[in-house]
Amino acid sequence: MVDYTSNEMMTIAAARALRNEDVCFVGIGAPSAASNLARLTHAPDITLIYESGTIGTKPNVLPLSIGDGELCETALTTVSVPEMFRYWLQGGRVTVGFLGGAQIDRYANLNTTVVGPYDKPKVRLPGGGGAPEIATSCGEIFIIMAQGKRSFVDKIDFVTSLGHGEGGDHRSRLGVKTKGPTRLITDLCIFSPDPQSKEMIVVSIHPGVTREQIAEATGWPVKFAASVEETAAPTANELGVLRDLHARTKQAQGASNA
Amino acid sequence: MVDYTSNEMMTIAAARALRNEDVCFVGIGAPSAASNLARLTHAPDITLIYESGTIGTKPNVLPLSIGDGELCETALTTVSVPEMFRYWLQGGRVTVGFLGGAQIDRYANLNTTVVGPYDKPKVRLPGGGGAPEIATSCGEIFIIMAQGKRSFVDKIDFVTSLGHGEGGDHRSRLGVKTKGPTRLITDLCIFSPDPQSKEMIVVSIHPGVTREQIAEATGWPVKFAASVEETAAPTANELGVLRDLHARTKQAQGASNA
Amino acid sequence: MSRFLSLADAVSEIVRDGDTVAMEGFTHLIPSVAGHEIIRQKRRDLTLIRMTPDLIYDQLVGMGCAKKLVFSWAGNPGVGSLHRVRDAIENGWPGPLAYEEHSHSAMANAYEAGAAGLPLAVFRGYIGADLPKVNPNIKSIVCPFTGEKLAAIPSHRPDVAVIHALRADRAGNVMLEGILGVQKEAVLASKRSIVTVEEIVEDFGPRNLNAVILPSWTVTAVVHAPRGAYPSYAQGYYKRENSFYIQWDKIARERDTFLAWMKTNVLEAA
Amino acid sequence: MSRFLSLADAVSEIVRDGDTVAMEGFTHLIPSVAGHEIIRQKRRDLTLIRMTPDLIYDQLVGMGCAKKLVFSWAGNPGVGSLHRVRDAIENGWPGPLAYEEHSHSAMANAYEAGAAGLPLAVFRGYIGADLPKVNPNIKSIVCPFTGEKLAAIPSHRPDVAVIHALRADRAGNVMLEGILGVQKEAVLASKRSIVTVEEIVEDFGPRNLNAVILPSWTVTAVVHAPRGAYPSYAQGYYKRENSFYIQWDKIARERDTFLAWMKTNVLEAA
Repeated sequence: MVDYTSNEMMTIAAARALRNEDVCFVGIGAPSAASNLARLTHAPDITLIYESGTIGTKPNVLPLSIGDGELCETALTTVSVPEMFRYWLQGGRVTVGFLGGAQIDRYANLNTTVVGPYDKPKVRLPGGGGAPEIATSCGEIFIIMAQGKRSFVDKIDFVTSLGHGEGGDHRSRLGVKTKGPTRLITDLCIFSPDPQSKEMIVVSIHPGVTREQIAEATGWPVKFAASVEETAAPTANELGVLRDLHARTKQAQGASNA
Repeated sequence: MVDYTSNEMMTIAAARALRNEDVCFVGIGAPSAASNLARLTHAPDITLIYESGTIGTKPNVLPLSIGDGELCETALTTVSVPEMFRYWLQGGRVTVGFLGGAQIDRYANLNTTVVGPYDKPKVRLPGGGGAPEIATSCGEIFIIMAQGKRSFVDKIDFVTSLGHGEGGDHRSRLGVKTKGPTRLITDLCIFSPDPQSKEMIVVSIHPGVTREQIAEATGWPVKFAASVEETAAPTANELGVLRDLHARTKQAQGASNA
Repeated sequence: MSRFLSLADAVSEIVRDGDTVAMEGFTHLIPSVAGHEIIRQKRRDLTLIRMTPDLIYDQLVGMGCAKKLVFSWAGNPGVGSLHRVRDAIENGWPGPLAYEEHSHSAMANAYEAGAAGLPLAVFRGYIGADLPKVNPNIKSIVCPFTGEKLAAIPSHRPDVAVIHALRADRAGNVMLEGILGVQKEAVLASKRSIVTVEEIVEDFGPRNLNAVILPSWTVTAVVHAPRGAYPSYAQGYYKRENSFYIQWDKIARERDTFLAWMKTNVLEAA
Repeated sequence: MSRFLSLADAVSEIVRDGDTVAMEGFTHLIPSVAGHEIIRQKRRDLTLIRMTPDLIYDQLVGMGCAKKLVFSWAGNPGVGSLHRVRDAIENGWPGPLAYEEHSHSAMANAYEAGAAGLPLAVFRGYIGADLPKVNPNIKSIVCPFTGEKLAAIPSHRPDVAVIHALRADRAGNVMLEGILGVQKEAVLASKRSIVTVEEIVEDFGPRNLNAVILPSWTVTAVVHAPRGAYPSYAQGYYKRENSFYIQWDKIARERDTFLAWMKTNVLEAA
């Protein structure tokens, strides 16, 4: 077996969840790595959309920003940002949206706005960006977040974007027709919503991780599904492609002054 | 003096009303001839916009339709029709809009929808097209119509587009901030709204036309301004440019099969 | 992903009796041959949406395919009336034709709102006009910030959009250029779509980074139909046959000349 | 008609203390040198609108030009925080900074609505989110056809838009290509505008018929400013200096390193 980091496992687990026919609204960082990994392995026809307006983009290196020239040059076409949010996101054309955040609760509601009170912030975070509408417009949401007690909290300070709200049928009571977070992929495991309560419960544990480690890293009493799988370890091919992608990216960013 | 038709006089009078700095929303027929005549004579920098989305178009021949290829090929750029109506017309960027119709009343309200009752039409006309919003979004409106009792009527069957409504401050009572019809140019004369009542009154009479002829051709008791001018006869240059334009157009349309 | 189909298969599979169909193209790129195929396949009870019904809907209405017309300007551009549409409205021939009438601005906004997944279009329109008195689908909303009353109409959400475009690539992506009309919006607002194209190319090659392209996965079927817009035009391929628009006035004026022309040029010309 | 002005003259004439200013550019074509000139000319009490405040607003805020920020994502993309914006919000340095926060979708719609001359933007947004609880400018309307409640916010109608574009022609028309962001909308929504450009060309030459062009008469001033977007980029001219974004994190983290950098690189570098 090949050696890998927990971060690589997280990215690879997220990539695997994507299907060849998906239309994916990608964010910077782990989502970008995961969706391009999917494109370069099992899902060559996947459509990647970045909120800067690029549609069907096939970057050779990972972008640092959501609007790097690489995304535009390799795209099928690029539309204005109002069109992106109106026709493409709100229009219901995106099957999977990626989100992450500084804080998450058991119903996968996310906070990227503020730690502490909104008017007197302890830490002012960047804010929602596209998240509030990504959360409700995409067919389903995949969340990628490294796990830890400071981020996996009992109660988030601010609901930047809706997950399953207070659980149960809360989304549909709010008139939302999309599924919301169906997967929460961490460096330790994979969560999915309980069909009834919609609480995120552990359905798959990454190789070598224990239930205690997961409980330890979760700020609420974490639940496990009746039958929990072991996540398949990264294959040599997955790791190779991911590492090549990161190496190309590093080289290109070092060379961006040229 | 050169010989000319009353139709040529009408087109030329309309062209003269346009300024070099105008942004003009052009319709097919007389408005198109008038605004291109202006562009080819005293207003070389005038911006012509057609509702098909062409901005800053400089056709060499007059289009038969609102979306002839000639309009697009000679334009600065061409936008989608939703953008045309949202950003350019509703956005308040057009200084002059042209309208015409099957029926007009003394307040320059226009009917291009129906003769007879709406539900049981005697004659079903093409309908409003862009007119309802052109009438209220453009800085001012120029109307070009050949005069006659069947079209200049006491009461129109249907208000397709607002002129001065019931007169007086009716437009501003409706919340409309634009001027509405400031000129009605016919084959006999030019009308402008009375500053108070907003009834269209004759301010200029084309050479050789009598007040009786005008009264005869108007379905309401027509009023004349305190001082009525005589419209300057077409110059040889105006006529030459207009006739060349029509000749080129005729030739091109005969040859459009090629 | 779009599929490449024959015109007959595309219409047969995608357009159904009773559907709401938007066949768009603003003077440019009117999907004429697709209209002919719908006539040949004898679709009935269609609700036909189109800003400018033009010859294509004059033919569909005259051949009895439509039960309702939603439009904003029903004329033969630069020529005069659409005689078959008028005959249906004024005399109920070949059958009664319901109609819902809007302004261009309203129609364009309704497509835009449909593409944007919204239930309504909001715009500043119809002020002082009579259309809201006769069209119950024209309502209003009040701006909660300024108190201004704005026009509101339902967005267009057709069952099927039919458009003609310049090119498709081998992956089934579709490119438009020139006068764009509301075609992109019509496809994005619809559940299903047929796009006829002048040409199928290996790939689009070097192009403006903001070229107007409908990705393959937004289109149901792509049909290779050269001269598919005639007598309308395809930018860079052929010009508008203005003389045919003038001829059509004579052909369509009477029922029998119309029917004879359709028999020879459409029904028997597959 | 736009006029060709020097950057100093354009800012001096067009940007006034107390103005609401939208400097846009979505990663691509950020009007960096125009921002520097506003700092040099010591504009005060600006209300700064921008989807992604980025380095440009970190600098304007840190130099005390702003009284209020309207935004949707205030970070250094791919790097981390905007330290000067945070210092202003969290500690009131160099002065208190009011802020109004939206989502990207809301901001994009607000520019679109501003360009369209509407008082409000209507969209499906903020469902289940907390922002409407803290931003009184987020309201709603009810669709009169479906009963659906939709989000409504005031449209953006800035006093001034400042953008960077690729090219202007001699007539003062302006062309953009690549990632377009909300720049066209920002200019069309504003009362006045400054467009800095990489290059002034005799004319645009052969081009896509739907090229993104702002006609001369929609722009107040055009300024020739090569590399005017740096460290952002201009498609076809130079690349984004990603390494500078990473360096900025260190420069802006402390007040004194920030002030020293601004002194050397902006104030004394006209």
